[in-house]
Amino acid sequence: MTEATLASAPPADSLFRRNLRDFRSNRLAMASVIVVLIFVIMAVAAPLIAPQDPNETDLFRRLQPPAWIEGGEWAFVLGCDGLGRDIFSRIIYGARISIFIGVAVIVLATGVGILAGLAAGYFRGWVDVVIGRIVDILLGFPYLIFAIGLMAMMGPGLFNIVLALAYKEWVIPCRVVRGETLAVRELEYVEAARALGAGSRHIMWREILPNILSPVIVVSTIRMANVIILEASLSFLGLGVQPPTASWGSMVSDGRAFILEAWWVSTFPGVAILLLVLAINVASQGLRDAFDPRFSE
Amino acid sequence: MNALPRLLLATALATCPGIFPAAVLAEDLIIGFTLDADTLDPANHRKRETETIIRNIYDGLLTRDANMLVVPEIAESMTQVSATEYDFKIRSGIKFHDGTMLTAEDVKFTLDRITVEGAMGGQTSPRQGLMGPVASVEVTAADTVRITLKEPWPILPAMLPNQQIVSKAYVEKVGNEGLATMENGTGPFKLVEWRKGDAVILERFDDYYGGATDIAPVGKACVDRVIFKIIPESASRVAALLAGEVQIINELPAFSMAQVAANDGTQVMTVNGTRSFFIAMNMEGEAFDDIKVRQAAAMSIDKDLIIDKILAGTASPIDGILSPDAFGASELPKAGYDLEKAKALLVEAGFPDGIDVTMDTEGAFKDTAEAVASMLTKAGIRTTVVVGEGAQLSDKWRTKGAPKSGDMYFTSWGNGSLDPFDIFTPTHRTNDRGNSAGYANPALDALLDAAAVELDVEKRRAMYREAELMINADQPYVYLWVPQDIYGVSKRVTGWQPSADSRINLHDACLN
Amino acid sequence: MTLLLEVTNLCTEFNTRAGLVRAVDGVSLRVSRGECLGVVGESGSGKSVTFASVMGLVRSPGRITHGMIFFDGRELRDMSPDEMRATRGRDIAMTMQDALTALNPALTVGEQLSEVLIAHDETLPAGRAARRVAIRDKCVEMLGLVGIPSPQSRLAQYPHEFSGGMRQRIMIAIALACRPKLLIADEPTTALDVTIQAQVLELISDIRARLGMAVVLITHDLGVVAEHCDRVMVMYAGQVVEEGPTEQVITQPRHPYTRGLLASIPRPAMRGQPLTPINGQVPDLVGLPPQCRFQSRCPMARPECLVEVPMFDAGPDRRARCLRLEDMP
Amino acid sequence: MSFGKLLERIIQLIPVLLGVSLIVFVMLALTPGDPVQIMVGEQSITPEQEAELRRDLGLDKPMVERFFIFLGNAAQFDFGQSYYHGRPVSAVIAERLPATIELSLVALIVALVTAIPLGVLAAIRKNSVLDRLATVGSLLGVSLPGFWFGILLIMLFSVHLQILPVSGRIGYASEVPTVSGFLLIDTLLAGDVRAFGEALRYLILPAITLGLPMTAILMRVTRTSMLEVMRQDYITFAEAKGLPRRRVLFRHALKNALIPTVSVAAIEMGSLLGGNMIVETVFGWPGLGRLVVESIFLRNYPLVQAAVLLYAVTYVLLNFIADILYTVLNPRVKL
Repeated sequence: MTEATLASAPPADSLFRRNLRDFRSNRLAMASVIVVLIFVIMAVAAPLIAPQDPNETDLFRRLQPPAWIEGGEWAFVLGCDGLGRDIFSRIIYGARISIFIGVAVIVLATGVGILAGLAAGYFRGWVDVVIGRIVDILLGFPYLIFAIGLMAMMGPGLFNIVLALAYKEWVIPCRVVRGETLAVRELEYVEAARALGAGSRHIMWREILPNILSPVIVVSTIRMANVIILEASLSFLGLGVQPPTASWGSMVSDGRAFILEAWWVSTFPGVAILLLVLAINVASQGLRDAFDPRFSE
Repeated sequence: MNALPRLLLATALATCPGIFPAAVLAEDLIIGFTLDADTLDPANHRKRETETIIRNIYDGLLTRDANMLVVPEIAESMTQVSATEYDFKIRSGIKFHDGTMLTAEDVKFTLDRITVEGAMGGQTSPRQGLMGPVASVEVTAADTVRITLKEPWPILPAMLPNQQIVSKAYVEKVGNEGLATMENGTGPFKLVEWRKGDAVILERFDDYYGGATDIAPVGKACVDRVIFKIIPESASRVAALLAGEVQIINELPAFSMAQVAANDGTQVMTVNGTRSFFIAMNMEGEAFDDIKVRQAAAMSIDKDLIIDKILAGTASPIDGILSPDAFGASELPKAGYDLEKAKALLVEAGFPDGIDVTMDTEGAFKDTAEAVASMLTKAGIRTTVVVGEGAQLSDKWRTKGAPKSGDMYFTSWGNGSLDPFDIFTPTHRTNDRGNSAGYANPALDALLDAAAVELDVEKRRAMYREAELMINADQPYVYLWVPQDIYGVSKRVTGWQPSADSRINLHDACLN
Repeated sequence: MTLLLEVTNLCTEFNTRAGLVRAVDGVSLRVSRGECLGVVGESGSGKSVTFASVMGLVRSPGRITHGMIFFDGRELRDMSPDEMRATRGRDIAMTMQDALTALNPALTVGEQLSEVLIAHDETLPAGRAARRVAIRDKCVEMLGLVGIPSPQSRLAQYPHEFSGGMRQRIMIAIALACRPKLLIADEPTTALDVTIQAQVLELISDIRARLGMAVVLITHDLGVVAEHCDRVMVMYAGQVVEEGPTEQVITQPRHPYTRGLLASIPRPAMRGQPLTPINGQVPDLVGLPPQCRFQSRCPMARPECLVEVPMFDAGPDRRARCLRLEDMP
Repeated sequence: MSFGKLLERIIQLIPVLLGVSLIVFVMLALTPGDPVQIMVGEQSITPEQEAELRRDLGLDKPMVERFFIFLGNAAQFDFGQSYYHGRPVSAVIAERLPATIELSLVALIVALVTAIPLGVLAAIRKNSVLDRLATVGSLLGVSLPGFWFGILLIMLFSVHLQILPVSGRIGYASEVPTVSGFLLIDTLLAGDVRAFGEALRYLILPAITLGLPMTAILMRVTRTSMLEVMRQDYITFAEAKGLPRRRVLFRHALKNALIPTVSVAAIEMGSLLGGNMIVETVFGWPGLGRLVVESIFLRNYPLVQAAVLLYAVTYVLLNFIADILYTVLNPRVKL
């Protein structure tokens, strides 16, 4: 930051910075952020980190136990699956799928949700009625069932999962944005901007949006955890990405056959899901406490 | 697990009234079974699991013994009158479960219902194809039924055990829909309750005529009740067997065999199956139209390794379409695992950098298909497994001559009759319904057509040998193996043997 | 008149994130039977916390650190929680500022009224049916007493179905249901329209006279005090700064803060004079040095005011916390 | 709540139900492939039959008209024939429904009876060990993938300890005549305590797995709203009235704190319904969820379509009931 911008910045302790400081001082939340970051790094740098090729089968290592159990070896820390593939490497590659889908769905849904929510809250009238109806209807579907229905009809595949989840997911940011917009649009500074002759687009993007972003971001992070579980659930049911691509949900599912002989096959991918989702949940709770204290406890 | 928490938990659960273990009635034989029946209508299904359940309720004209030998069941005897005419003398004194007597009319009604177009309320039985060229069924005497064929079809007797006899009066009373959930068979067990998706509960039919006289013992069933308990998850099925909740499980995974064998009260029983596994290579495609590429594929797959490691030795490798147990099967030249030669062949075929292909398969075979794919990949045939669903893949690959897309298809073809006609013709005759490779060889077609109607057994055997040699040379498919059916069985069960046609016939099973 | 409530040197502290706040700092007071004491002060002066302490309703993170609270001859602080419960509502009752928030929105008025009787009234008959009838009669009687028309039909209604004044009356009826010896009315009129304010105060005075109970009227409105209270106590920043008979305190305040308060409200007696607000703000109670708390805003403040100031006697039955007591006009 | 208002609310349901049906209709209509082939799947039908089916489905008619035909049929629970089962789709669904409803209800009850008391306890003992445990537990609960948790439970209780059955719903209870289809009720009607216990044994693990996320969320909501309510003036006033602690907590505080709990419970019913698919698959529970999953792989689309519609309509109606319950709990809100 240059000195000039420093000088023109609002009082050093802006709300955002104070919130950020609150968040940073929350140790548990920070630890969770680190866990999430580790997963992200794992996903991005998978080829560098993974000790083995995730799809390399070796039938001589079929159901090889984790390293610390007799018969295991450290090159295959968490053991091998039914085709002798390294579970640890597959978990690392699986993080790509989970995180990609989580991010893609949330970005897509939040984008659509913001547009629809802003339009509904700002213009009100028939726009609001139409969007509201669509939202009501989509809310009429239990989430997983809606996604399962869509996946059944569209067929499996990475892109289809993103679509199947985003079709319903946007409703959530949309409702948040609409509510916040309704509250904000009557506030003084918006009135002032309108009085000064600012156009609708300017008011929506420049005046309203920046002021409602916090709750949207908070909601989005919480939702991301949910989306990751949903993706894993779809993959578990065999409606997710196609093999041999490693996906945590399908790894758990594949391991089900071996629970009597090789507990590690489905246990470890499940632990990965739990860790990532838990970390996102804790971090987002910290975010909410810091940035949107209305909803915190 | 340490003993103390286990004890505490057990005590905690035991103290709640009625919560602790179900003492199963002594004479209940419970089968841990993969899939529920879709329907109980013997004419309206094409699923092995459904058939297994139905066969314990209904009997057929003919049946097979544990060694796959066809023997009379409801028929007392069978006479071949001419190349296209068969007479069946119906056993007397057979009662349906409702107490009415079975007549020749019932047999005719049953067979008509299967073979006549639209005979099931406008719908045609999905089992029609299993009856081949049946032209008509007539009652020629009070106790005799004649089946007339459009053309000679020597395997009619082998196919008849697939069809179960229903009561004409009953079907007319309850309708086709009624027959889907209710039964009135002549089999050793009658239906008590069908808890859909959960269990089929059967009890002994005390007026049973005794079943096929050629299969001892003749008489009513041994156990009081039989329960098919549906447990789709293989691990759950094994766990239920080990816990003593069930006495027989089907589709015991190969990797669980050791555990079941090691367990005190249980044993593993296997029987040679009749289903041949193979990989179809799309001969209309760019790469696999070249025999060198097809040979390269065949040589890059180490069948023995997969059989050893994944199937725990419970399969027989094949080099032609026929199971070693099938009629006409013979020793054939082996492609043999040879990675270097496979690579060389690929280079010779003009693919020095290898090829990228996909391999379609169903979820159930994902494991082995992926193992195969990784072997192909090592040879330069870089293979991605695409899991699809049965009917969809069937549409895609079994196009009956229409153009098809796709590179490879990991699939199988059942051959319950163990007669080559039932597997060789559909998978290899030009444009036939199971010819997923798109193989077209007029010489083979002629040979198969002739073999189908050849009545001289030895000539016929030689013809199939010749056909096997032809396809072994042309390699439209990579022929893989015929797996065994593996069952986990409680040592309390006696008198039961697994049957090669994958059906669980419980007439003779007893429980100690 | 005999003494009903005597509080001596009460201190109540709140352990907040910002630090330790002594919200009530050495408050002493007395209320005789049948008497009406007015307690005045700005918000945050500790007047509500003082009486919450008396009622035993100070919640975590607050706690009473020392002091004695004698009520009707018993030390309330020595009572067990159950004894305290039995005393609350029966002997000491309280009304709150806003009946809208003080009445439970999810329960009917009848239930909220009858539950006090069930909890405390030992004169109720034993039989179930008779008991129910007795409770109902009493509820009707109480609603009638506070001037709710056709009380029978309104027992089954919810608080939101009443007007603001009516709700206030209902709250008073609940507080008075067991004929307490002391009623603590915390800002009973703040939330109300002016016309209704008068009615409600009238009602309290009226009932007080009829039942012979003592009333503590917490308010920031000196006018209300002047009209209804026998004695008045002024609080500032957790301390009592002045107390005495109402008439005397109003006509002749002995503390600059009381004077400031009086000057900031319109009164008939001061007609024609300009209203003068008190400048400045109530000091932050965290880490307050031991000195006169009003000095930062006091027009009469001098350097010597920067010491801890005790209460001084300022005439018969009057006391004030000011070093310049004598300089007051 | 007057009858008129209730009627008004019911009328408001109509556009939502219509929209839900439209989406379900479009889902199948847009599935690539010939609808008749899709419906029939692997089974064979005669050309006449196929023509009749085309006529029934109105495939020759414009989309809009087809939608209304679909609606009309759906209103009569006519979803066509499930060719795999040789019976109408509605009959096949009806057979599986009691098992699913029983499991869902038990899971709901498990969730409510653990979440609410725990939430209340955590709130009134804020920052206690119990509160912290509850907070951690609820975080874990919402983060645990149900399919994995179910497998862990099976590994522990069924495989390792062998104290609970592995899969299914049947056991000794098979002796009991079917009246309601709910084994817990039927066994009691038959006076068979032992069969009841048996049915319960099969229910425990699936119900816990299914109810866990809901328990976690409801506990958190109850705790938060209880804390919020405990700060309210009416609680202070209730204390000032000298009411017994229990009455203050359960009558005054809990009744208000339950208002958000009910709303959230209604929304979470969605995860309960969706969770059925997972839990029934893991535990081999013979309900609708497993049937739907199996049908997807058989491409038995008419059944999938009908089931999705059924789940959605159930969910809408459950939310409607929750709305009504909400007004009962919260007299301030008028329908």
